[in-house]
Amino acid sequence: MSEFEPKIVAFVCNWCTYAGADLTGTSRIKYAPNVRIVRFPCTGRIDFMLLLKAFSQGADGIIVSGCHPNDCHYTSGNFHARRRWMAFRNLAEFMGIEVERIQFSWVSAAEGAKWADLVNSTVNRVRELGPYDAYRQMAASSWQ
Amino acid sequence: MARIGVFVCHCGENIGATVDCARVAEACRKIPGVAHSVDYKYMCSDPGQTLIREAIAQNKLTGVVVAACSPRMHEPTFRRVCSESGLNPYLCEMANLREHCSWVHEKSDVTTDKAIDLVAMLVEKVKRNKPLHPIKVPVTKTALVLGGGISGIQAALDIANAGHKVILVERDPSIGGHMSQLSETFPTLDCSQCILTPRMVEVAQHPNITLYTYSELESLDGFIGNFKTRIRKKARSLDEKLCTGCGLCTTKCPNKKIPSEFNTGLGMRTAIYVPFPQAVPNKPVIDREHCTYYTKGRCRVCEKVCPTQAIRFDQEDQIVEHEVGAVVVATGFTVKETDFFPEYGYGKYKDVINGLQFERILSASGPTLGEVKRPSDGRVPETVVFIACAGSRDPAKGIEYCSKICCMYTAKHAMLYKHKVHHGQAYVFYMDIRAAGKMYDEFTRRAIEEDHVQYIRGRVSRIYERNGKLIVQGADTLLNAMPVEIEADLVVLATAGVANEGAEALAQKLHVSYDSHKFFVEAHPKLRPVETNTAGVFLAGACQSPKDIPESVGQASGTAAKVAALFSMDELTREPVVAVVNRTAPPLYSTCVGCFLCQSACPYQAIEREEIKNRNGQVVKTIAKVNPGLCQGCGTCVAFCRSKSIDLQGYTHEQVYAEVMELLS
Amino acid sequence: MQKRSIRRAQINVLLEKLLSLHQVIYAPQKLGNQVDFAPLRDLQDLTLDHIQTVRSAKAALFPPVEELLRYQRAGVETELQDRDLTNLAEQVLFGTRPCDAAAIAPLSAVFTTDDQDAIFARRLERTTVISVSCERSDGDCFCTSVGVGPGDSRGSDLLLTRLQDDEYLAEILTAKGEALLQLAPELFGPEPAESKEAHLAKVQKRFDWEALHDKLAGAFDHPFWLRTALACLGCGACAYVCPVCSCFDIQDEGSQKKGRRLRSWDSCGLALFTLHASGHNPRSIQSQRWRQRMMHKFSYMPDQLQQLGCVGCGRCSRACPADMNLIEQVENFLFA
Amino acid sequence: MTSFSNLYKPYLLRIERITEEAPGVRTFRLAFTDQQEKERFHFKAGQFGEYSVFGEGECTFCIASSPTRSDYIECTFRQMGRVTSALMNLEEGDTIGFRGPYGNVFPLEAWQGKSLLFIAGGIALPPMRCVIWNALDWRDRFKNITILYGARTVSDLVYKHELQEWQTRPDVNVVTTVDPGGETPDWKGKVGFVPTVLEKMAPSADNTIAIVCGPPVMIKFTFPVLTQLGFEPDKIYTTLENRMKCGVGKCGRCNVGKLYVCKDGPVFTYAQLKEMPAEY
Amino acid sequence: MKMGYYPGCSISGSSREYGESLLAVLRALDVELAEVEDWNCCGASAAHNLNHTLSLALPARSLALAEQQGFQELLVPCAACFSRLAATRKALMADDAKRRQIADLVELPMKNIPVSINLLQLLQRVLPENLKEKLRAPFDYKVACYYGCLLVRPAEVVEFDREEDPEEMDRIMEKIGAAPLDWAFKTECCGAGFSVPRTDVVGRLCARILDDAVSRGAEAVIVACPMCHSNLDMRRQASESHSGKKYTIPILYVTQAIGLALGLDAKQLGLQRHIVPVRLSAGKSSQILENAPA
Amino acid sequence: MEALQKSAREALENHKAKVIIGYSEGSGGRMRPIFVQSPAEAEKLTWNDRCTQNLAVYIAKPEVQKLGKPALVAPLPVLRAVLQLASENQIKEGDLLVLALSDGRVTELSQFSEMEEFVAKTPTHLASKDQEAIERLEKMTPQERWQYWQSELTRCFKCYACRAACPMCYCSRCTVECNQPQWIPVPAHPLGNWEWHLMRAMHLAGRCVSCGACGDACPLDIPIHLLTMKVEADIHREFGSQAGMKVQSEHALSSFKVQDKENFII
Repeated sequence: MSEFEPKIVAFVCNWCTYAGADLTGTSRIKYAPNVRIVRFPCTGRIDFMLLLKAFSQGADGIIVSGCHPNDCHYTSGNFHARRRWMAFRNLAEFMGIEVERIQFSWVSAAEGAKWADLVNSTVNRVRELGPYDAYRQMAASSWQ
Repeated sequence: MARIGVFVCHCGENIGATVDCARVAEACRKIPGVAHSVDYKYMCSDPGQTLIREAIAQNKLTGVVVAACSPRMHEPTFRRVCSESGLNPYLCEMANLREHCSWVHEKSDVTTDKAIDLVAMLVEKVKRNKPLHPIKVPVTKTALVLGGGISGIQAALDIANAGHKVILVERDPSIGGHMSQLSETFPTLDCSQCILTPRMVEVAQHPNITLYTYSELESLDGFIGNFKTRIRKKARSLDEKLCTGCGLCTTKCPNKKIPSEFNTGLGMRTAIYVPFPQAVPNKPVIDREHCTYYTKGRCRVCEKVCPTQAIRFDQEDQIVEHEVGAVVVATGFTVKETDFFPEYGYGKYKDVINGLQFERILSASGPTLGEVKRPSDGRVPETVVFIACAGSRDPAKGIEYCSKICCMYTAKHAMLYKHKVHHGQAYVFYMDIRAAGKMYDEFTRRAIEEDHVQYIRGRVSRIYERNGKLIVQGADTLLNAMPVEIEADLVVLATAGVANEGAEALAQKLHVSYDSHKFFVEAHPKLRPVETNTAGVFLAGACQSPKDIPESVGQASGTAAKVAALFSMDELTREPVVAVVNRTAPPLYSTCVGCFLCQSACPYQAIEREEIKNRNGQVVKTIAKVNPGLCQGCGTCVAFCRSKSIDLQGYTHEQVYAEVMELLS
Repeated sequence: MQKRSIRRAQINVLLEKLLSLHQVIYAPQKLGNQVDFAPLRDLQDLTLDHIQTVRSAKAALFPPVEELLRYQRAGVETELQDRDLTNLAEQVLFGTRPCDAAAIAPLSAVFTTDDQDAIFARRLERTTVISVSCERSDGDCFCTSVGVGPGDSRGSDLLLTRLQDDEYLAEILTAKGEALLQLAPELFGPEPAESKEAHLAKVQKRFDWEALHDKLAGAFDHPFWLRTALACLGCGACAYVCPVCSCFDIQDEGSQKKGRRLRSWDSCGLALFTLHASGHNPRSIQSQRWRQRMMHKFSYMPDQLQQLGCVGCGRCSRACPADMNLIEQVENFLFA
Repeated sequence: MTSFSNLYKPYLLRIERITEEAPGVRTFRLAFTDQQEKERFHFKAGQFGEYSVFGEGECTFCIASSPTRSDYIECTFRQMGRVTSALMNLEEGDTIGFRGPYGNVFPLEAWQGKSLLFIAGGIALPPMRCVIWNALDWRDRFKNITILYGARTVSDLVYKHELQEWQTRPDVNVVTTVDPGGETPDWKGKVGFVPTVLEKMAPSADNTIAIVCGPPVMIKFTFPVLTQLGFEPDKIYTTLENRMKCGVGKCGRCNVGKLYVCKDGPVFTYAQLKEMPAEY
Repeated sequence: MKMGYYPGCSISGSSREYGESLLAVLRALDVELAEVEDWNCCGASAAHNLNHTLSLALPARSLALAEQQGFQELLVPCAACFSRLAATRKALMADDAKRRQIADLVELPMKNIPVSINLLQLLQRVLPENLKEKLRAPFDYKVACYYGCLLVRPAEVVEFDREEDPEEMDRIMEKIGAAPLDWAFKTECCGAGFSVPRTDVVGRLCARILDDAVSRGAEAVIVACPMCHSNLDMRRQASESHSGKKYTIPILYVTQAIGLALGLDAKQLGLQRHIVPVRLSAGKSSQILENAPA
Repeated sequence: MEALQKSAREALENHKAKVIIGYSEGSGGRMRPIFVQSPAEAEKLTWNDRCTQNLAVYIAKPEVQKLGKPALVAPLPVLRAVLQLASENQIKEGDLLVLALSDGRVTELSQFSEMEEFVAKTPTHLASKDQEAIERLEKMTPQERWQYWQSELTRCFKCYACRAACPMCYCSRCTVECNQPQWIPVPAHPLGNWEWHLMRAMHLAGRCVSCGACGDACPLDIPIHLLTMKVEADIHREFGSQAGMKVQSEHALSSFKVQDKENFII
């Protein structure tokens, strides 16, 4: 298990979290290299199907992050996203998806350190949870 | 297969020292569809740019990925390079190898692997990019300014002086705002009204300014350069053209006991009234809530005495419509009202007042004609306690922020009091003295050192009345939290500056965001402080957060400059990152089923209804249509649409799907 | 062909033996409130006390998802990997009803007429069918109306018919059946004296399929279709439970770099089935699609493949969420 | 390896040349990557194939090149759905999959000694181009050859170079037309819908075979004109394009009545069509 | 459905009169209570300073029992208990993980934790608006309503009345004919935490409270907290020795004042248990008494 | 029953509707939708507990639309489906008549406002067996739930009867039919089934009227209705809104409140 390095996909909005992650860089704060950022204009744009796709493709953990409430560049995209996540998370949990592998977060453009913490804590948690074999097996069994 | 060019930048040592750029370039060369892949020391330098230009031409590239720094830094640079080489700029994407990789990880194979992933992801995205073209919209060169306080006045005058039309809307019967209520202004102690009234008159007389007082915004639709606004002109019950402002009606009105808003309830006014003598316009309104004719059906004294027969009891509210290209929001603030400090007895004890009330008491035009008398019995207070931060910086009260102006005006209050009541004692309870500003610290120092105002660093826990005195209990934190008890005659609370009631509703009408305190939010706290996230709507003054006069005026002029810059163009170009509803061949025409659930999800009202007609002109279905002028490209509708009928240019389903699939393949 | 007898317990022994030889046995088992075919793991799960399974056994020959080939790409070169059919397991369909066995012929006709579908043919080759005659039927059964019977032996390699208690008549019908016998001859007893007829379910003949076939020939534009298909919801339930329906879709799965080409079940009842890329749909409304199903089974297939596309198992009627009962539809049509 | 051959396994063909025909319309010239397969491969005019972009799926088009030119096959397609969009992204040198040839043929041998009248609209010229080139390569076997081709606009006309080439040939009569409003200032062809132009042309039906290909509306209005001009229904040929998956009569979706377009078609005479239900 | 009742330790011990008067008054008002079976100490005053988990677990166990026993609301008359129970509910409902952790600890499921209400909240609900007309004898005294620190604080937990200047007890007193005074020490601390170790501190704090009440003419101080009561009543001597003054003003529980107004027997209300004698009886001004229906 | 037949007959006789879409006794103890076009046929209409199909599904069907203005026999879920469809601009006021069923009474409703009133005063709780099933699942460990749904959904053969039976699944192109990109694998393999059902439940979030017709339609008895019901119940609890109650209502997922729960977001 110690060699297991989780694959984490981060779906982030352009205006807050992406910029926050930029700040992490400019501040030279180090974090785990397991994460790959996919940039969206807004958390409102993040389709829940993409989360499913990420798991089916072998992601072990997912970060979804955008602007804090009231900070949305588009005024309310994050509020809509929040409701969508809420419904999605409950449903996923009801279907037995390991929702602790999905970390929703607000990281502002000023929270470079928070972004590093978020990545590290997610990586650590997912590392403890181990690879998401259950989901991967389902996907693989479809490939007989 | 597409022909994608990959350009890996070392950014000197910034990327190169951590990521093996040559390996990244080599790995990318093997990706199907990559026709060209190189690394270079400084891609953004002139030779670097030339490298890209030449590669586009030689390899007939259909897309470009520049793997360098954050796209927030150089995306415009490289898109321009592509554009200059004849490649549509939107066929260029940037992989963020610096901020998201080299700067945050140690040098290792893993880091280089990550860099390869980041580029590969964007290669897949860019393969699916489509050429996009900036959207052009015309500009109506008229500005709407909401609020006739000093900020609104300044913005209106600046814009009007730049040669553009301005529509200035003020909710109250007169422009002037809070500044007209003030006595003297810090740190110069010059008379507030003396410097304001000339500006007010200038507004009234300016040929480019149309002034609507006693009016409110009804609605705002449209988008930058092309707003449509409806303004409600509340009935003044008066024909403004006929009224000469002689004031006879106001002197004859029998209903004289109405608390004056201008005098913060410390003085009285009549039912037909001009809020203050220097009002612009200097024409009265009838306060229908209190007018005997409206409440009881008889009186009409004003009508009888009016020499020009200007009274119109049957006048109704009027809606006027205007097309404007920009909106300046300068609706100001208010101070926290009574019932907020039960422990201070504010609202219970007449002699516990707020700072604005004390301004009126100090003002020569105020209810006491500038003599300091306390409201309860008219006695000159011998001991006055000023409490700064009354509500501000107090998370328990829900107001975490610093109201910013209180330190200065409290110092001014104490100083002016001492100037008028030489033997009086003034105490100021404060948390910190925030006097950052030109001549500000010197000013407070003067209050302490020259006028001997007693500053006590500490909070007041309770005020209660005993034997006609107000017992102020507090602690002096500089004396080891020693309890302090002062018997005061008057207590002045520097209550928090808060957003206007109705600010939320107004923000919703304007489609601008507001913070948890209902102050309007600027587009960027540092770099775009006067813009909002709704293009074409700008902010000035205290509607954004409490501000003093110089700051408000400065921001108003800044806003005016933004508006003038906008109006300097006949047409606007906008990023084509907008949502589009798909169209398919008949008989479907579009996969949109017209449920319009996207409409309420859109923060910009950009989703309209479109009727699709067949060849015979019959409407066969109604589908959603995105107005590209309004759409800001957040994509909330896109993720929301069940049938995937809306897509966001620049972040299409195919693009983001391909990114995710590539990332994990 | 020879007739023998076998006891219920010995049937289990035979199945155990087949399992020990790594044969896959598809057999009816209880799943919740339903009885359905599934690979047999434990003989205790086996059930024969049912009228009809929810699904037919066709999945064993024509699986819902079937890989056709794999591809891989490097640069501009593509490499194709053909489906390896050598490792297809030997399998046994056990407990199929005579109607299910009879469905193998029309299914084969589709897949092997003219161009032979290799995967299907190979599966069929490796399949042994042990059917069990029907002792009971219900109102949805109509095998006799389409020329099949509750004790019909067509399509089976071995047909079991319960005579009394736990004694079964075993009809060995083909070489594969013979091989079964040879696998464990000791399990089989001598031919019983009694014939099976008295023990078969009585299935009333509800219509004459030839009359139906003839009437359909000129009925393409009959108003009947519009009227009777009102309730049809346009799902694929009837087709997916049907032992004969064999329409399929071909889809690629994976990226352009690597993946596989799959065949999966499809149904003429679904609107997309015939939709052109241009947006034009030759069968744009549900009644046309319902007509297609009827026509295909009772008109086109007999004409083109000399096989009736229906064996009267009644599954479609049982599965339909809108109770589009096939017998009633046929009867109404014949009457219309 | 199994003795059965996989019906669904495509040949691999390399894109040798890409020609931009019209907005969203391209022609690929394809060559076999395997020499043996190339030698075994034969087709006749009118047949079609299943072209694949691996990972995206298959798509059906007629073979647009003539069987008389056997070094390659060509296909012309318009970007419509998933596979055609993927095809659109391919470059010369890429490989694609191809299954075929499938379906019946235009009976060119049986037409020997007759005149041929080709009538095509829009993107339906490609299925006919195969026959035209075949006929032109066997020019001496036929009498008059007339081509009437129309498109919505000038830019929508496909095979612009070949149209020019045919126009310059003395042994072919080529008439091109565009829909009203679709013409450009320098357009030298006719303006009007195909059936209308046909009516005005009034070609002789005497010993002539008409081959009609086009969108359903065009076909619908062209058949009556031809009938009026004296063409017998069994002298009018067309080709149908229903949605297909397998191409070999198994997947069950391209049928028109009891006939499968993939096996019994795609070439049908007007006489046959009159007997078939309108399911195309 | 009966309302759940969590008496807490004080009411079972040092403040028996509070419990007695409460039950008597509620009985008279037809409010039925059902004591939560097997409740335990809420851990007030000590636990939350020592062990955060314990400070949640102690109240949580009683709350979980109440949930299990089918209660949706709990009356918690002791202000300290109330504060702990309400705060625990708030903490656990906002944090699913914490709730699961504590549920595991107390070995009881927790899903919809019952809401705790204090006595004022209950009275606000059950005292009829026209109570005055129904009184046997109005409690016609000038009273100082003393809320203490915990009854309405912290605001985000209690979500009831005004934190700094509460009013509900005053309104209740008006309903029974009393004249609540405007005074300055409604929510000043009585020093509950020092009740035992530092009576001198208690004396100093209580003396200020009594001083202000008496100087404004109060005839009684009304409380709704066992801690407040014991400090103001039991530690009277300490107060007097601090200020050097003599105070005779009695300290009454809200329920005792209401009970008197309703005409309940003084003994039933436990008035005899006070250290400072209560020499009050309702119905000083007899007009209302005479007009009231029997 | 008689009241229903009488109302239907009158609606046809008075030309208030051209066709009554109702339930009739079908084959094998099953209920069957019936399209009554003449008063005489009204006697075939019936109503009992087995009528679980949601007839609102037929409103959008072209063949049914051709018959003229329909009157829908509507137990509560059907009525709610009508209101939800109206709120999603799929039905216009006056397009249809509703014969609402409740406590054995039949109420004719033609205005949306009447329907809203009717719905408002009728309790909308889930059937106890569904409620219990959801609670049973909620009590399971995540692993058990995963296993449960894996074994249930793996059986799905993607006949789409659930979609066809759902009045809210009226999209002319379902996401499962989108192939650019191919969001959901077409074949009925475990992943394809899983994504399909999860996606469907999400797309019904805030829109599901909890009629259970999808589960009833499933030929394989997979309790997929529990998914949409669970999502809907959560939405009702968290956001206070319920589908199919009002025509002018904000859809739960395209509206928001600033104070919405976010304890799962850090």
